[in-house]
Amino acid sequence: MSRLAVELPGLSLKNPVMPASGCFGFGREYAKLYDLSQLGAIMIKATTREPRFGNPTPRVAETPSGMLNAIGLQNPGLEKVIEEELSWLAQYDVPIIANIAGSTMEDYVEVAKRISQAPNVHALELNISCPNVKKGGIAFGTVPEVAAELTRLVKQVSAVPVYVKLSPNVTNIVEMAKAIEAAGADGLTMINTLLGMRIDIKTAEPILANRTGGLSGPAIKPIAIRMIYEVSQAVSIPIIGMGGIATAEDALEFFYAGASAVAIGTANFVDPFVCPTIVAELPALLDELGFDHISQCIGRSWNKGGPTVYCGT
Amino acid sequence: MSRLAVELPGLSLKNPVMPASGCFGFGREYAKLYDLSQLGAIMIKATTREPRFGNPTPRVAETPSGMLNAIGLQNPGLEKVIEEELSWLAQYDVPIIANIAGSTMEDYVEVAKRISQAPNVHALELNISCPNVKKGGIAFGTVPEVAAELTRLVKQVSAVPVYVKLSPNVTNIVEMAKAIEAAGADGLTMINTLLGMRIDIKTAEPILANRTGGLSGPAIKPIAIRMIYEVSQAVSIPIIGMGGIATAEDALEFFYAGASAVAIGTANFVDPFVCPTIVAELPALLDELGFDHISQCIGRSWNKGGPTVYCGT
Amino acid sequence: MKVEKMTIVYHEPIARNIYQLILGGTLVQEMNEAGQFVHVKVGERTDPLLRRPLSLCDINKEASECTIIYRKEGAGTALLSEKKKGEVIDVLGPLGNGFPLEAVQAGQRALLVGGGIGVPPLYELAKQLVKKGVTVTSILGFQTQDVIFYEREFASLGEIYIATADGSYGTKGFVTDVIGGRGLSFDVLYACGPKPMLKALEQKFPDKEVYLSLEERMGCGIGACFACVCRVPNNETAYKKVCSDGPVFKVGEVVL
Amino acid sequence: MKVEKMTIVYHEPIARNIYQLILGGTLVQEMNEAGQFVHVKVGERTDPLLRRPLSLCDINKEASECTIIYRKEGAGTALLSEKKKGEVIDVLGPLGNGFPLEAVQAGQRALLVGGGIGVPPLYELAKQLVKKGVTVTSILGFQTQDVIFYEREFASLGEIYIATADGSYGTKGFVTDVIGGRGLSFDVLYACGPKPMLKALEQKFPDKEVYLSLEERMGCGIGACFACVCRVPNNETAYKKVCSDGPVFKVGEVVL
Ligand SMILES: Cc1cc2nc3c(=O)[nH]c(=O)nc-3n(C[C@H](O)[C@H](O)[C@H](O)COP(=O)(O)OP(=O)(O)OC[C@H]3O[C@@H](n4cnc5c(N)ncnc54)[C@H](O)[C@@H]3O)c2cc1C
Ligand SMILES: Cc1cc2nc3c(=O)[nH]c(=O)nc-3n(C[C@H](O)[C@H](O)[C@H](O)COP(=O)(O)OP(=O)(O)OC[C@H]3O[C@@H](n4cnc5c(N)ncnc54)[C@H](O)[C@@H]3O)c2cc1C
Ligand SMILES: Cc1cc2nc3c(=O)[nH]c(=O)nc-3n(C[C@H](O)[C@H](O)[C@H](O)COP(=O)(O)O)c2cc1C
Ligand SMILES: Cc1cc2nc3c(=O)[nH]c(=O)nc-3n(C[C@H](O)[C@H](O)[C@H](O)COP(=O)(O)O)c2cc1C
Ligand code: FES
Ligand code: FES
Repeated sequence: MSRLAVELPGLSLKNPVMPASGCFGFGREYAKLYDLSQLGAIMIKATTREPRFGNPTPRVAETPSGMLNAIGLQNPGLEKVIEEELSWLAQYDVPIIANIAGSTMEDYVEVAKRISQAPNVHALELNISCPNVKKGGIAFGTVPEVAAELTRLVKQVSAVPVYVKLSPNVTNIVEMAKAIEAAGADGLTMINTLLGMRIDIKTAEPILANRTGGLSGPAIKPIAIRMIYEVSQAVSIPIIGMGGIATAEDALEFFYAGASAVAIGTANFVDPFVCPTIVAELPALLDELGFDHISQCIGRSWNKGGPTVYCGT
Repeated sequence: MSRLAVELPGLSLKNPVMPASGCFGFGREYAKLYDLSQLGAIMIKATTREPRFGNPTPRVAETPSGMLNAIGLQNPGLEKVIEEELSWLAQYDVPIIANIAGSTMEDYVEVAKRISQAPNVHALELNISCPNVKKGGIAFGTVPEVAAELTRLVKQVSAVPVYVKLSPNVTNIVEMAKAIEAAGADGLTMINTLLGMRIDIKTAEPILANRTGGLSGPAIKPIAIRMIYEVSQAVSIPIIGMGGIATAEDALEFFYAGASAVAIGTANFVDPFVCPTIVAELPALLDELGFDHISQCIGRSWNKGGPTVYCGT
Repeated sequence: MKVEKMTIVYHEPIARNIYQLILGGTLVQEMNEAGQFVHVKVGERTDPLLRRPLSLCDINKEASECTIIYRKEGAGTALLSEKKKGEVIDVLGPLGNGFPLEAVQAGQRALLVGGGIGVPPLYELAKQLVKKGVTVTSILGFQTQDVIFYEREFASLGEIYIATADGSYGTKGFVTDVIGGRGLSFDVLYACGPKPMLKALEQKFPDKEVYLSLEERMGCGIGACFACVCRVPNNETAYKKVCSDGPVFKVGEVVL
Repeated sequence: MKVEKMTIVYHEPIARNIYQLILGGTLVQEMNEAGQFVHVKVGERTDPLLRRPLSLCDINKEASECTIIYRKEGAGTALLSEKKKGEVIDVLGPLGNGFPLEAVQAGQRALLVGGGIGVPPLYELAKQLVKKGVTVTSILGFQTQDVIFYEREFASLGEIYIATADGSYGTKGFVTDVIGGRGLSFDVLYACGPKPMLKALEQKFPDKEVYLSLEERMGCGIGACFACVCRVPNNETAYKKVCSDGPVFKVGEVVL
């Protein structure tokens, strides 16, 4: 078995590297640049029950080593995603993780039920933490009981394992993670963006039309690492880590912290080939550091004994 | 009156620019580079009842556009700070804001009582949010009732106005700010550092001996801006803003967000002259943008009507 | 669409804060349409993080060189302006859909209307139109005299009018004042510039064939992130992406 | 201590991943002690953010030039290594307290022990000692043959021994093996290098006059941030700062 293969609930990944939701659309654009089958998986753009236009523009602003976005969950809606996007993606040998969002619990349940039946959807990712949606969004991601309840409801209807995406905008991320684990989640993905803002010097107006937006990119990497380090020691479900990864070394830092796979968001905008590049560079990095298999790195910063969470063998 | 002068509780500032606590020691080093009387104020290093050695080294690690620190409140203790540092600082025409910390409420009360009587201490800054101290520290900064209680106790004994320094590591910063305002705080300072971590690729060990540390520098600026924007609209006490400021433009962004003065931390390490440079550059920036007085910028991103919080006239 | 490290062949200021940058590389062979753009990485590390979208101003396939003209504006273009001849720059492109040449026939008359830093893509367009046998009239608007560029280049391809907002050169006022004042007629109008200018043209010529190139803040530049969308008339959820459906749209196709 | 934009006069690799950088500027006139360092800004913007501490290897007041020798290690030194002759670098310095010359008299014998990238400051020290009339013996340890530098330069100032960890050049082993093997005697020992080397020297010469230059991760570099402290023996709260009290300490002054 390949030294990069990892086995997570619902996901037999040939490698642990995947694009993060919202930063890769439904793959069509990147498919013009490389074969998507090279990816461990694809986290598709957040899908909601109905089509959404999202927020007014400007929707992005640059920050030191990061960016703010307030896309506002723009997507073509559940039906079109299943019929046009997922069926198109089926031509690639790559499992899809469907990121789903909504304004009410019923929205999530409805989307989960339907989308989890698509043949190439191998897992769901509950986006309970989008900072750019006014209604409801915040409570789902910041109140443990609410997040747990949502997890339970979605688990009941989902045909595939359910991962819950944690918001970093909380006082106690471990408490959130434990509540979600107890509610039956199969895995966690973390972190989503941090709520931030930029103001235009000339106009004194926020640069984003939505005023605030989600901070992503290398700037947030140390926060993601810390949170994964804490959560991975407190739960026994696996974590897909993200937040500022741009190189194979960055990815390794996430494995050390306790992630069992990694996702790459913002870096796709800087280097559209970043995902396959990291896949290609990881083996040499493992060689250099004397590891046979990526699973030996998982949680190594707190457990030298080797893989304790999930491994690929 | 100077176009940069601002009037805050206890602080008649000739300009609204000051070094942030912990990034300027007690001023001795920077005094070799420039006249400290140029500064609006000085926030001195956190002072505790007893001398503290702090954490083992390494205590700092670099991150993209930021740094982590885990100094651990090293300081010579209340007595020495009063006798040696504050009395030395008295030669400069600059008000001191004494940053105080402790492990128990009694610690804070004791330090507040004593240090607030030093003639050049014009205000206290309660450091309730240091992420690098194991005992107690976290609850002070994350539980509104605890923060409020501490504020009340310190207010009772302090001879000067009390500012409370908010931690960004919370779900709801507005709730914290309101609880602290209700408890009688005269002002807020924000933000302290975000809890983060870095792991060494070669050793798989955290780079900081303390494992986690506080993230500061330009990377956190959009988070600080967002929090000040939210809090300044929810409270009526003034805010001294900080978090990643490195230029006059950065400072202005903080005023627009709702700060009435700004503090500069990490940037002192990059450019030791950054504080006087920003003081010198602000008037030209005001000219360029057509403002007569810095107070016209305060809160301008949410209130075009002009100064609503505090102004210098 | 590829990523290539292109080499700086020439890089000099040509007006106040306006730089001409000539890049060499095989990527030029993929560049065809006037109005397409490249997405340029200006920083070596993560600050500034994002690429900068810049239009192709001149495509020279024989020399395998392309020209970009940009204004030093914020942090990214300031860094870019310090790069020296011989250095390499990471370029993603060519991106987007340019101005449709097929909208106008040989012998017909095209009006090219550019505002400020919207002027550059019109130069490649003018060249291609002239080559096709189209009569080109260019109307270029600038703030002041000292930021005018490429007057001679456009003049060599057809009639040219210049307007400056402060009247320091040419007609005082906006490009629309020139069109109105001169009563210029045309078969097709192509424009690139600030949104108020595009809106004015949209209103002025409701029945004409008009193509507008839009600007929007971008993330990916290739259609994946939904940063740069604009609305489609009379539809609540439909959208077009400036980066991959545009940046050039037929007037009325999207809401300005 | 000042901040100055110094000009790169020379910048070339002199061994595998080892670069020699010569900077020109008036700041050189303030540089006096071997063992002092400068704090160098390597990035143009905020990534990398912090300055890098680098020792003075050679101070040439007449030419107003100083030499730094550094190893390309992480992101910051990698960026530094790409800077070209003629470019300017933002330098804060000189910082810290260097090796005390007054610890040794003319006619006495000084042993200079350097490990890897700890070697550079010993060169300026050797020059100053020789000028004072002190007999200098240098023992330089490196990992492998291909990272050795400045052998000739040290040789011109006195006896020199080289050790390599892999035995590819000179004595196989560590600098302490050389001192032991050769039974070298001295009045004062000055050392700079990795902590295990310094600890070995501390243990080996409990009764000798030994000065050690330490390394620690730094924030400010000037004594303000408490990043770089080390403990003082037999005291729970006392400390010294490597940047401003050191980097050179008398053995026993601080806990290694
Ligand atoms: C399709 C397209 C083609 C363009 N062609 C040209 C050209 O040929 N010449 C030229 O000078 N300019 C052109 N621009 C505008 C140019 O992209 C911006 O001026 C530039 O990105 C500003 O970057 P900065 O580093 O100077 O400013 P900063 O303020 O540092 O930029 C911060 C962020 O905002 C974005 N941004 C700021 N202003 C704009 C803007 N007007 N449009 C889009 N993004 C912006 C930047 O790309 C960056 O992500 C074009 C824009 C688009 C969308
Ligand atoms: C007083 C002093 C003098 C020095 N003199 C020299 C010299 O003459 N030649 C030379 O090659 N090196 C010297 N060093 C070590 C040099 O500072 C580091 O190798 C360098 O900072 C590493 O930066 P980087 O960008 O390559 O690595 P990165 O890993 O990108 O650095 C990240 C951060 O860690 C810090 N850091 C990493 N390694 C070290 C280290 N060993 N010591 C201190 N900080 C470190 C960096 O300064 C930076 O803040 C000296 C260190 C000190 C403290
Ligand atoms: C433009 C953009 C759009 C995003 N859209 C989504 C989304 O639809 N659903 C979601 O769960 N996360 C979304 N995210 C968050 C990312 O998936 C990721 O969690 C975050 O950006 C941190 O990773 P990064 O620093 O690698 O980008 C988005 C991020 C960006 C930058
Ligand atoms: C090295 C270091 C030490 C600090 N020590 C203190 C401290 O003692 N008390 C305190 O309230 N804040 C302390 N801080 C936090 C700063 O005062 C400031 O709130 C934070 O760094 C954000 O501002 P900046 O990004 O400008 O550095 C420290 C920060 C740094 C980097
Ligand atoms: S910039 Fe990403 S979709 Fe247009
Ligand atoms: S590096 Fe700041 S005190 Fe030494």
